[in-house]
Amino acid sequence: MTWTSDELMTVNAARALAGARTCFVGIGLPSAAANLARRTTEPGLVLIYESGTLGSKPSRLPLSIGDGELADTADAVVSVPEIFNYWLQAGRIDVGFLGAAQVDRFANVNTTVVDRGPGRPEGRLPGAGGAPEIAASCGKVLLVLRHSTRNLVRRLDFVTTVGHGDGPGSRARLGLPGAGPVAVITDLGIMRPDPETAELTLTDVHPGTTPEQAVAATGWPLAVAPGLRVTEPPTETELTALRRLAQGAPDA
Amino acid sequence: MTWTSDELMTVNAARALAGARTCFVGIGLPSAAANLARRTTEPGLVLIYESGTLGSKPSRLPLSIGDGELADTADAVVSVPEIFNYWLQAGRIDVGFLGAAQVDRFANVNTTVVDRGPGRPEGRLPGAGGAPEIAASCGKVLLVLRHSTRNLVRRLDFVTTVGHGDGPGSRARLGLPGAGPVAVITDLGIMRPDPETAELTLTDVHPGTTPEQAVAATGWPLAVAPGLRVTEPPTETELTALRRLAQGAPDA
Amino acid sequence: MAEIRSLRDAVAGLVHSGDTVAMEGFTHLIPFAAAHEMIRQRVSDLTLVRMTPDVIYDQLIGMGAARKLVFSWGGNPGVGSLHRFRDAVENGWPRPLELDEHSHAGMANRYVAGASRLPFAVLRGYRGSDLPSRSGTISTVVCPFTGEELAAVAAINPDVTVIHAQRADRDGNVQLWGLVGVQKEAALAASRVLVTVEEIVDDLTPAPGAVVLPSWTVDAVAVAPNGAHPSYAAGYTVRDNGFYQSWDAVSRDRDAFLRWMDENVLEGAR
Amino acid sequence: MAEIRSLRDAVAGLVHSGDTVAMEGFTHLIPFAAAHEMIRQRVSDLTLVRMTPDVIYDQLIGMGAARKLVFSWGGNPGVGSLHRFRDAVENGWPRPLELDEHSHAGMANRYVAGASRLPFAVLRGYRGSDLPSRSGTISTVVCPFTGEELAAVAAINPDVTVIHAQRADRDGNVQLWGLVGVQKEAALAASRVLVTVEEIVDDLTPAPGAVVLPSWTVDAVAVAPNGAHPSYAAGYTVRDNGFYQSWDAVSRDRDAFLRWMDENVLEGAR
Repeated sequence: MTWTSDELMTVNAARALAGARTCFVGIGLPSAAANLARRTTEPGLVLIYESGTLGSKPSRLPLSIGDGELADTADAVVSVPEIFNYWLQAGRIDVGFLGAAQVDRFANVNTTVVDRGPGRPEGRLPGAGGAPEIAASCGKVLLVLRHSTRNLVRRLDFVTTVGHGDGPGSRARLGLPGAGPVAVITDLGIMRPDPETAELTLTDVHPGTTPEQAVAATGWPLAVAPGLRVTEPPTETELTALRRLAQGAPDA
Repeated sequence: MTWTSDELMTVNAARALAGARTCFVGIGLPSAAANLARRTTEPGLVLIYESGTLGSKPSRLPLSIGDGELADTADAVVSVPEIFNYWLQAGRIDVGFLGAAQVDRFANVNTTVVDRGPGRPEGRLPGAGGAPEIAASCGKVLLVLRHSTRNLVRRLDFVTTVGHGDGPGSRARLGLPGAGPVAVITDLGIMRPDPETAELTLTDVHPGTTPEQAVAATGWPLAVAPGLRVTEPPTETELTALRRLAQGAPDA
Repeated sequence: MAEIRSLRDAVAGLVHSGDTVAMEGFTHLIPFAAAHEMIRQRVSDLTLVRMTPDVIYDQLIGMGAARKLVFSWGGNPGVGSLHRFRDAVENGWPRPLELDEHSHAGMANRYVAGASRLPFAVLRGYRGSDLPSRSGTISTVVCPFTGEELAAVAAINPDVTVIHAQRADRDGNVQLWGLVGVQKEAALAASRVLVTVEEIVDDLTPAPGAVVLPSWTVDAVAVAPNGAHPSYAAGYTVRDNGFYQSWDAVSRDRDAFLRWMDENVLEGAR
Repeated sequence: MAEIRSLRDAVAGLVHSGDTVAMEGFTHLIPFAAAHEMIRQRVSDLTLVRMTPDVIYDQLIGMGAARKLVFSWGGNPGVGSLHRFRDAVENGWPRPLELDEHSHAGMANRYVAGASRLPFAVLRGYRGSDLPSRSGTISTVVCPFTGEELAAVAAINPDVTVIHAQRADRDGNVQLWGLVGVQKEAALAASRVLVTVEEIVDDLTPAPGAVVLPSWTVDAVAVAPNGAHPSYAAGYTVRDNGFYQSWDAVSRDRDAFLRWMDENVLEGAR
């Protein structure tokens, strides 16, 4: 079978959920990955959406986090204040899964505004949504986005959501209870925070990608981890499940 | 028809709800009065119980505020935190209807402890329940209790719930949004705060009661309002409705 | 007590230019019909409040009805940008748009404080984020028991909240179910409440997961079948995902947008 | 994930002497069967937390299981006093009972803070009351936006919360309905959660007004039919008002109380 680079990214993002029991699912790519995980390696994975659903089991990828099927298939539906206060903030969720517009070397995230240079107005992004508190309160955080120097930047134009702040110890100083980002999955490979410096380093490339490609597509001098791995190619099971999920929701 | 002094009290307490749209109903005597009002003069009266029921329409007097019929007949049932935060505290309720163990001349209420004198332990009352915030947040407050020097005292042993504090302006200084107690209905008559002094004065006696009886049964020098009225005797409709309500719930 | 009124009368009576208006519905039950009526009645200078502005506010903003937006996530869910929102923020077209920007957790708690008539709410939020630097409604409080510093957000108390629900009874009691979002809080936080419904029924039979707003908390109920389209009302309609996708092209271009509004929304007023 | 266990094993595994234990249920769904099992297992030195101590805590207190009570209204609803509670407070029998006393609004918000894992909650409460003078868990905070001073109450986070529910499925997902009280908050505030249920079913069909606690928030589910008696489980049993009335006489006298407990509760352990 052949696959697209987005499929590679999603399959690897789903694999990163191995061992998770509960996942707070961001809109877009994270939803595809979390649903794929539930269809493959983690059938018991409890999907939690900020629209208020606990334990959604959609058969197709929802276009939005408020699609009816998320509520219809959930173990429980609660109000939006409740999902944020009793469930997310309370630290009950193992993994927060987020997309991002800009990510820096410490896995901080900008989804608010981009600087377009002098004399030009700031470019508007959608905004924070649930991300600041998802990244603060979940046991750990996964990020998924396409790999480019536009997305992976030396310096964020705005810090919407804290990953590892300005390095080791930042999260503790800020009082952020969760462990923060543990992996950034892209269409080229996987970056993980270095255990010493908390800086994102390239730990895996996908089949057919070279580390040089990933370094060139990163806005800071991306370190390559010793013992760089190549991810396993998507299996037929994974691809079939992903394509079945995607049917009828072309842009999810 | 003949009637008991408790029936006199309850009938007059129900009449005091004339014009109210919504009533936060305390346990015991207030519940009997509020239900009687809904059966007689105020059929549209919305009864709200701290157990979380909005718009209960029980056919019998509930023994407790958590009887099943209160929920079964309600327009909506909400959680206990919600009833206190979104409904009571928000100032949505016209009338708060409370019982009391001790009441002073400014209609402050003690339901916590009584002083039994030197060398003896404090006597224990049930405690605050919803009363402090009911009396703070409802548009106005009605109190109902039996008339005796034990209940209507010169000085409270403990202030559980503020009525008019230490007199005019007290509620504003404390930041209590509602108007506070407007009537104390007893088995002997009705006391209302004097418009100038906020002190409870006898404005009505029940048929067959003299003002002297009420004064003698009050722990402070009870002023008798000029133009003291005699309450209308219970009507047959009122008594029949009350007795029908009471059937099957002997102690409500 | 809620009056049952035509949508035109209800909007005319309850929504005024200059108001702070919350129109809630988290993807589900978005009150599009009421927004279109507001556009037809040329209500203007609004402070619009909504966690997810969505296409409904893209339309109001693009028509110049808003001077300020209070929100937490301004995208076209699953599709991309809200182009009218971006054009207003980036280029001031058709008029500048002031922003008060929060996280979802912050906005949800602002409504909770509003519904509880507290001046603020406390949450563990915004830590390390630049968001507080751009908002006057985010601050901090210190726990008097532990000394911990927490985020505080100012209550939202709209002049009017507009929501869509599945149904109401003839007394104006309102019932909604499915994803109930933050609608109860938004309604209870407001001075005035307008609810559009799919239908009026004799009796509100209890439904799993249903929220009931008693008639005495609502000012007007207006019947607006399919009034959430392209959003949906669980049990009545389904989300028109195709519309959301097609909105991207319509809204990208100012003229195409105005033409679409003229043909699909203003038309109704003539 | 919740394990389905016998009541005896569940209590032995989850409730330990010295624990802070919340057993909630606002008149409805009071977990009497679990309390009786705790009495049989001689769990002691408990800090008991409950808005309305009710007969369930009168029994635990009278048997000497508690060293402290955190509460807001300690009467026998519709009947009168809780005599064992009074005897413990007034006379220290069978042992002194420390009190932390609140209003209902304060207690409800303490659970909300606990469930939200915030250290405190804010309310407009206690103004002018003497209650704060006797409690270390009532304080004040100042709104950073308006300067208004409001009451603050410390979060409650029990070691274990015990509730009774109508039913659970075989995976341990729990469903309760009717007066749902503060049980969700009490459960989500606790480190450990024990739920007794009327029955285990194959599927939790949605029910109007139902609260669902997912299996992964519960430690153990134990079947205890009629386990709320003399309280009730809507849809299964009715409140035994006669029992509540007869409790007045039983509990007035120390010996009568001990005899009753011996015959009706301890007997079960032999």
